[in-house]
Amino acid sequence: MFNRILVANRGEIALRIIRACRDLGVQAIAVYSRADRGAEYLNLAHDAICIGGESPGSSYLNAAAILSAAEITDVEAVHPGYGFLAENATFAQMCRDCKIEFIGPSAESMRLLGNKVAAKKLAKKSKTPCTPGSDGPVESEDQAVDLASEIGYPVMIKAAAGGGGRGMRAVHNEASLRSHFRNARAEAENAFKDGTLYVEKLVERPRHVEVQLLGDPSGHVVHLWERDCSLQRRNQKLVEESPSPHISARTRRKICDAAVRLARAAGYYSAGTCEFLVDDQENFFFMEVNTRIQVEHPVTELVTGVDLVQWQIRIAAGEPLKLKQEEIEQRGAAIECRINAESPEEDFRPSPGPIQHLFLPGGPGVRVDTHAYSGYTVSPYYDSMIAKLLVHRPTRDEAIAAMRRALAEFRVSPIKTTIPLHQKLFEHADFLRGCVDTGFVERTFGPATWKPA
Amino acid sequence: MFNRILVANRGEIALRIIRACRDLGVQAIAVYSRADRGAEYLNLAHDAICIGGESPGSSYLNAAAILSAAEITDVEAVHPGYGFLAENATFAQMCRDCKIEFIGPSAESMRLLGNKVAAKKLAKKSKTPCTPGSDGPVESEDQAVDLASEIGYPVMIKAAAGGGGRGMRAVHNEASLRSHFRNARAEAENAFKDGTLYVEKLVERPRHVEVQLLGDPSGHVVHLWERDCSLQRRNQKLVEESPSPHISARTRRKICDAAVRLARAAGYYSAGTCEFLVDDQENFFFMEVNTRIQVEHPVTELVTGVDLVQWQIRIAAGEPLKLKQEEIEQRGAAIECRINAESPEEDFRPSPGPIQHLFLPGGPGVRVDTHAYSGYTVSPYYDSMIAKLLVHRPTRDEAIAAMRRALAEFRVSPIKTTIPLHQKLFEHADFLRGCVDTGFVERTFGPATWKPA
Amino acid sequence: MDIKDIKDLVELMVANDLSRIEIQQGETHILLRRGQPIVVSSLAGAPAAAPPANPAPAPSAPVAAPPAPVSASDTYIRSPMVGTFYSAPDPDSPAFIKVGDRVEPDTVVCLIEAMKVFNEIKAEVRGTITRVLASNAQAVEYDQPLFAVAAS
Amino acid sequence: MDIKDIKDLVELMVANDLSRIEIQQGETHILLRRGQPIVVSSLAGAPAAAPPANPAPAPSAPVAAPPAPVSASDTYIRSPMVGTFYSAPDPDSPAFIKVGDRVEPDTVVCLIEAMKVFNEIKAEVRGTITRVLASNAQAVEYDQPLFAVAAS
Repeated sequence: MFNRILVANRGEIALRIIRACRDLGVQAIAVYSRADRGAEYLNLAHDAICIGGESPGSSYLNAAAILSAAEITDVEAVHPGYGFLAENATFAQMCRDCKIEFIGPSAESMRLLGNKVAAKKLAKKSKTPCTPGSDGPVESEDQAVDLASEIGYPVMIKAAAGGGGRGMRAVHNEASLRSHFRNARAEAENAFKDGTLYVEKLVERPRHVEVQLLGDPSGHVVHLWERDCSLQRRNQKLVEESPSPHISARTRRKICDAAVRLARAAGYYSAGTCEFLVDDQENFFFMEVNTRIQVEHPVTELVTGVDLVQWQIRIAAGEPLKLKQEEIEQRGAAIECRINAESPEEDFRPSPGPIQHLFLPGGPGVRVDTHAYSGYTVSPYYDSMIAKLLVHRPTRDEAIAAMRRALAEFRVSPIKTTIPLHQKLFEHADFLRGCVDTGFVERTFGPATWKPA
Repeated sequence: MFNRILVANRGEIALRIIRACRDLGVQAIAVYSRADRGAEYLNLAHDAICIGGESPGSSYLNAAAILSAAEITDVEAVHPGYGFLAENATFAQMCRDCKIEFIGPSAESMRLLGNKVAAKKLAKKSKTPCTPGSDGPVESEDQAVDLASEIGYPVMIKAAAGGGGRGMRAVHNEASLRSHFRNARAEAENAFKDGTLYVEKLVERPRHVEVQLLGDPSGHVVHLWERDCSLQRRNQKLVEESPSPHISARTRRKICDAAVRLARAAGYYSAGTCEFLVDDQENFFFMEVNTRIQVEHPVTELVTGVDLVQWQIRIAAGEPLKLKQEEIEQRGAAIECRINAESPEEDFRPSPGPIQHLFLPGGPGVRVDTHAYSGYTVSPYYDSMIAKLLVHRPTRDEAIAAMRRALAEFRVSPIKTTIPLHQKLFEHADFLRGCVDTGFVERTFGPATWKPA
Repeated sequence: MDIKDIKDLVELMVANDLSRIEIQQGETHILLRRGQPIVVSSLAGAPAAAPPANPAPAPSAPVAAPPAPVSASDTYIRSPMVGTFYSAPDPDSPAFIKVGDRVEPDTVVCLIEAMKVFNEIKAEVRGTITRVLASNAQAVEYDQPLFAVAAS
Repeated sequence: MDIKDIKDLVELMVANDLSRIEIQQGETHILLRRGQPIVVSSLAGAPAAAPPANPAPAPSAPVAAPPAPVSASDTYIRSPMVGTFYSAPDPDSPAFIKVGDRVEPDTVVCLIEAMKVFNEIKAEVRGTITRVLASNAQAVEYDQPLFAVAAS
């Protein structure tokens, strides 16, 4: 096992990695930007070092600064967390070139799976169902139109290098396809410096179901069952749960096996997630593979009892993945709410600033992952998530009751949070019945619903 | 199920019961003394009502005030928590006479098991091993001496109505027996208004192992495995864990079955705990039955996944106990630390007062039950426990690592707490090897060990 | 309740510097006091919330309601127990006291019914009633202000 | 690094009112500034903790150490990057500057080695060196005070 690793991230995921290090007896070196100086979680690291200014570009996205920090603190590995450099194959290669292990998959599989077109090719090869569409880049508007009329509207325009919804367009007829094609390309150019687009059939009212994977370099790959992340707003996940209330045991098996096949085909190791869209008939279609630990990983930790972050570190340190597929059980029901410093009443405008009072929920079945505390200031420079609130109970209904209880206990002031939205979600009949799709939140809780009473 | 119950307790256990009520959809009415006015947990109840002054005698021990509160708030049942009136059979009877259900066992079994001599008789009848000794009150000093020489020294003098170590004396020869007999009786007189003493063989270097029980009035009784509470100071538990590291699987079965036999013989229902002393040869001897929910019940909730407080309420509401013995698994390892507002450096003197900063641990495998928060004032009128810190991990070693991590995260200021003692315990080889007895803490961490460095 | 309990309570008072303990248990009623009679002004702590008129509220109607208005200059006669407040000895009689009446420490100001027992509540202070803060047949908490008194 | 990145960084500066962004990435070096040159006094925020002399500390020796003493009247030349501080161009040469030397904004005051690249650090301020706060071959954090300067 490593003696010392660098935590190349901030906030709750940095704390999560520091906790895993403490549990493994590994020294964690935290890095921080000037904006995060003095944050409590830095005191839980063996040491902390300032690597840059407030802007991510000068700190958490600054590969040179992070590697310099790694050199002067003499670490053996770097954990990138999620976001920032987590899925940057070049950074992974830079680390390894400096003889510092990157805690994640190989740069090759990151590149392979990071490219949607290549990933889709691989999916087909490994018999993982994909949405019908262009099996490669669509060069021109006209080609896109021909393809669309062939597979039938509605279709989705997507950026090959895309993510977070940028460069994505749903179009329902030729006119809108033509009008959106150009600006989708421009957006992709800006966002990813790669204007390559492709077109595929739009799955209507889709559920978002993803499969958690763990693998080691020897080729041993297991799944840790699925998470349902259908509650999203503008492609940002709000609530995640396991098991998915949308799929039968039979579909669960099929979708998990498909994910494992794909990971094996990609020579994938470390932790990763294979995302699918599922329609009302439980047909599932491959979306993409995330080659990092995800925000919602604790949902899987609760139902399986497996510590995913510890395993990432173990695998990077050369430990064989000892988990056997048949030993990994999906026990009870777990749900996560992402608590963001945003004001639902003001179209989810970020609400940064000092937290004067923070009362965290606790008691039976509750897990809280947060770097915040009374006196912590939510920085405007980074994403607005201040806490992950999770519950784990024997059944989904009990988990929902426990989440209601925990949301009622959770007090943050004076900043605004998404807690009021979560409280509405956990009272809504459609969610309680477990039949929502990725458009549910925007349809049901649009700005109109937040008019001051 | 009840519509509304009264929570006749304070602090963390009141909050624990309120949480169970919320999970069950039952309205909780909290009662509070003038000292607890304004405490945050009261806001989580459906309503809260002041029943008396600071002194327990005028509030939480004031049966009349509590029943008046129950009347004016129109509740159907009262949950007594632990301590205060929880094991007061008269109070249980008063409630039921007022047509308000007492959430606990029958007054008869409370009386029966509350009396050590009667309980021991019952234990023998149900083939539960007991420590050799007087099977009834010892009338005179001389009778005690004869008995002691018959069963052999060392022997224990105990108060029949005793508890919390009062009226208890360990004596190693006739001289000390004679000298302690009289003052033990006096102490018992004062403490319990009952000077009845009995004498039994002293189990040396004993482990404290207790079995959690649940039963319903139909006579269906199950055990939820054991807890090891050998880490004590002056008979006050400091750390509890499940499974016990001291006993083999075979002993575990035997001790749990014995506890179930005894509970059946007593016609016991609701939650209860059967306490045993275990010697180095894994011989176990019945100590007593606690006819209440216990402080350390979450340890069992973590390893079994069963919500004990919810079941207490369900059983009181007439629901049959649906749990089957063979379905109750003991999964992984759970440990609890009682965090008390006491100063280990000053012989554990209570350290009440306002808490300015409280940072609670969180993350994987951590459960915190506390009524405290930044800004809460620890009252001098009641017991000094401010939080229960629990961890649940696949193995005992992992649980110990997680507890170390959580203790390091736990920050309370400016009041003193027992956290430094817990941190020493979790580094001590004997505890890590799982071989400690109930005298370990006092032998190892006596006042001498706290000299300022 | 025996002499031993009383001793314990007295120790408790001394240890914690309490000025008053009052206990009502079934038939037993115990009142212990140290130093001058307790007179809590609203400065010494916010008054208890006043329960609504209905002693058995519907599940939807919580007991708590906005606290009665109080002024710093007033002192209060507070409820020594949880129960139901009665302003008169029986429905047909006038109230024990009304605004403007002078009270002596042993003036009976109301009845509080707890556990089917009607307890006569004495003023414990000397002064003039300025406001009546509880209404007939209302459920009251321990320590809840019942009457405002201009001390004299 | 292409023009697009620069644009993003500039937007970022404007959006967040940053006065300076400096990036050293392999061969690339980018410095962006808005308004007057940044001069952070100890009033504007506590200085960073000073790492110890050993650039590769033993696991037992944490990097953090008590912060260098600073006075309110001083301003600082701070490290624009994480790396190793060198006071002279090579072991045999004298230090770039010493206490009492006057510096102009473009005076080179030290080298900081990051990723095997030696970066010349300029004063960015005009004034007289009053203290040298970093020692040769010491690991330094971003924003760490290197020299105290009496501005003029």
